[in-house]
Amino acid sequence: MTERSSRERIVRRAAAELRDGSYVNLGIGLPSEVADHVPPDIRVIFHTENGMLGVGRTPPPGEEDPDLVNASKLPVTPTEGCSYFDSADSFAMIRGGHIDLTVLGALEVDERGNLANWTVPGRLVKGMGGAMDLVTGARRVIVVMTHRTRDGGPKILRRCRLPLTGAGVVDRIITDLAVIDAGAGGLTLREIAPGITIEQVVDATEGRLAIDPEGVRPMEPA
Amino acid sequence: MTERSSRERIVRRAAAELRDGSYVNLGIGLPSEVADHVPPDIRVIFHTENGMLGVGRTPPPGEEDPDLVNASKLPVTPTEGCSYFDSADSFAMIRGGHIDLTVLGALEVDERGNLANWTVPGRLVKGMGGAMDLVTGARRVIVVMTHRTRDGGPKILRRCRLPLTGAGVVDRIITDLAVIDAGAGGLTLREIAPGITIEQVVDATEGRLAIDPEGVRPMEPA
Amino acid sequence: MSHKVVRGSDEAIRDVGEGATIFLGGFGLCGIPENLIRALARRGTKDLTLISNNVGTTERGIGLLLVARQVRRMIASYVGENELFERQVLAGELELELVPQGTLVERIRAGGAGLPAFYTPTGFGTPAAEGKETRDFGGRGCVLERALRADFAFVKAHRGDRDGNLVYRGTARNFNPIMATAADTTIAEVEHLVETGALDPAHVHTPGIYVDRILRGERYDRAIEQRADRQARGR
Amino acid sequence: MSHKVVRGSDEAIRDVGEGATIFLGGFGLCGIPENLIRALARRGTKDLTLISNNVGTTERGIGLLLVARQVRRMIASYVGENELFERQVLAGELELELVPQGTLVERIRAGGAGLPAFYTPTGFGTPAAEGKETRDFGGRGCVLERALRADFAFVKAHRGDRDGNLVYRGTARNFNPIMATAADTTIAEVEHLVETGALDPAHVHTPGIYVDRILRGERYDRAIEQRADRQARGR
Repeated sequence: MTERSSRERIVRRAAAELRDGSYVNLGIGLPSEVADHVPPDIRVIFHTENGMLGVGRTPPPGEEDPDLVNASKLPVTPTEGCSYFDSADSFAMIRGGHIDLTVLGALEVDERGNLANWTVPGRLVKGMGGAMDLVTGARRVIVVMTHRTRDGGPKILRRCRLPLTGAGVVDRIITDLAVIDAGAGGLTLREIAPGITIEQVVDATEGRLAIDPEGVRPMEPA
Repeated sequence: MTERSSRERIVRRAAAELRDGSYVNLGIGLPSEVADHVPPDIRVIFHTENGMLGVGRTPPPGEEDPDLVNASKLPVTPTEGCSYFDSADSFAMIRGGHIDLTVLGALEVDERGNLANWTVPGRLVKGMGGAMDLVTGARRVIVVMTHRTRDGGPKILRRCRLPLTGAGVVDRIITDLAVIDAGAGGLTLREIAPGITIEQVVDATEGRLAIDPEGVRPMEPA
Repeated sequence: MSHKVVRGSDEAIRDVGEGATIFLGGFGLCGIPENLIRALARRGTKDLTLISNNVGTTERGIGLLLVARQVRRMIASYVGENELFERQVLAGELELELVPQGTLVERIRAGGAGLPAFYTPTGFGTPAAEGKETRDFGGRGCVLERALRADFAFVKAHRGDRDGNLVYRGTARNFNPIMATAADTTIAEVEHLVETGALDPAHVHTPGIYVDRILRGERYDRAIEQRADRQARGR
Repeated sequence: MSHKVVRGSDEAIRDVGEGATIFLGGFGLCGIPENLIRALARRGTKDLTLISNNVGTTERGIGLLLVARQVRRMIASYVGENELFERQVLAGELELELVPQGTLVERIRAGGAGLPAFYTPTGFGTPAAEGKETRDFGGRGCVLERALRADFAFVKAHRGDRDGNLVYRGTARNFNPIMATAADTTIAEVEHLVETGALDPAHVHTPGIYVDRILRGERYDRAIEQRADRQARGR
């Protein structure tokens, strides 16, 4: 499977988590691509932590407005019913549990639902930005990432080795190989990608995986 | 001296405390009358804690707007440059030290600058409203009141007997008899009303009064 | 998203149960959710805990619920304008918790903003601090205050769209936008219900994310609680 | 009141001294007080502590002050877009304190709102909580965070009047209104300076009480930091 099709599988599966009328914050990079796959029959209101609800698409070249950007500093457009607010109000919204879902990338996730995605000691710290607030405050936290590192090492661990972004915050992990839920009972394998076996997922995962007692389903859309 | 002229003396003396360009919150009752005596050469911006800066005069009968009231629930008018905000922002403004001056009434004040003005135990508690926030947050707190109770008893005490509104919060007391400052060194008599002697003020005051070392001046405007 | 719009105030409060805790926006009679309050009086739901800056008058606002003895407990900052309320408190029929106004609204903001507690200098050394933890910050005594949340918030705005975005008018804003953030279910009544997209996004006071149900209020009395000339009161 | 209006950015920052602590509004390059920053670079004031969400790029915004080595210490939430900054931190020429974005803005709000400290769940169990008091609220670990104030706040708004009332545009609002509340001296630069009375009082974002000096900014680059197509970056 190409890297491109891996990414697309992850993003499309994550888009299937979107609910009509929900308020959603998408992280930088891979998570931001989820916005391009909103099912046609639902309406999702996107939040950006620099102070906007109802974030629209990227404007065409030449029509960018420097006063209208998202948290990646990329230009965006308004939508009907959108609103602007200051950073204190924006993070009150996040921390207060008003964002239904956040989708973020990760360097590591572990059996306790711990997440590490902001720093690698020894290299320069770039800062956590709003990630710690988002994983603490959003009602549902979904991590999207490749199942393994570029070197083939595991990213879903028994215990995170990198400094944490949040402790016990992850609800679901969506990778190119599987969908895994994190919760009080540890990690549970829910879905596997086409052509992948349970054994392959277990081998690629350091953290201990329970198998969904109702059976592991195929990951859709494939 | 009639009660009316006593009140007017207090109010006019308090109005002399107003500074050009300052932001001022006036309490209910006697303090609210200070707004009618702003010196003609200065501009004062009045704050009302229910959420407005730049409070204007009382509208003529029939022109009241039910969406435009002050903290006494009395109808007011807008002024040029006024603004509306919510109660959290209004009290952030108060508690954060942004209000230059508040003028309030009192039941008792004492040598430590303690103020009691919100409840008399045994009778029903009406509530402190915004008074505790105002005396804690305003940069300068001036109390305006008659020097004695209706029964002739002292209101400026060694220690307040009523439950406090704020501890060590009063900067200045303006009464029908005198102007007295409260500070780290206790109470200092600064000014006396026409026809009143220092002895009369001392007799009407339970708290110990130091005499202004630079001399007690006449209270003006008389 | 149009599922936020409800037909009227009775439908809007359909699931408010006995013993519910409710935030009620407004300052005095200014900016109160009067239609939702009347609906609650019609519904007759008992044993309520109400959190509101004031208690209204005997004839209007929360007073209606006091007359009908639907209230068990009240959290407010100032209750000095309602004689019936006074009698009910004195008779022990009603519990009252008084909170400094700035602390009350900040506790509600904290409830909506996911902050469990904060320190404030307000009320230190007064009865408002009794029974509470205190601590010195930079030589200044402060009180630890806890976040406040409710089952429902009833708020009133001037204009609102079908997504729940709200704009308030004048000083009718007051507690409304803060209470809207801190309840499990926020119900907004508006004088003018407009289509989504009709409000200027830079001037929305309450983003729709905070509003679960919105309705056009059936009737607005536009009452003024106090007048400079007390003779004219109670029109 | 017209004494709030100053002629230009150099006059506006006339009393910013060596070692000053300054809030700088903006998110990335969006809504930054670019004229005041350029004036500060011209003035050459050294040993500054800057508090801003980001550090700008090498060519724009705070980057100008980094190039001129005017900064001793930086408090920010994200600094990943500036290579010069990286080198200065690694060389030990610059101290860096990283704070979660929501905690950063809430600490500034607390500084402006007279609240010395608050508890937040953000960062509990992470390096952001290291060395800080923690406490359990309802089964949830929380961190005690302190208010943050500065000597100066430099903010940028779209429109402002002579009394200092400000209105922001789009997402250029961000940290600006909060920082305006929490400094000893707040200086606002605006694209359009209007007469008092020209702004709708219901839609003022920053009331003039928070603004000590206001000026029309000399020049606005209207730069966009990132583009979807990176080839187009840096126009």
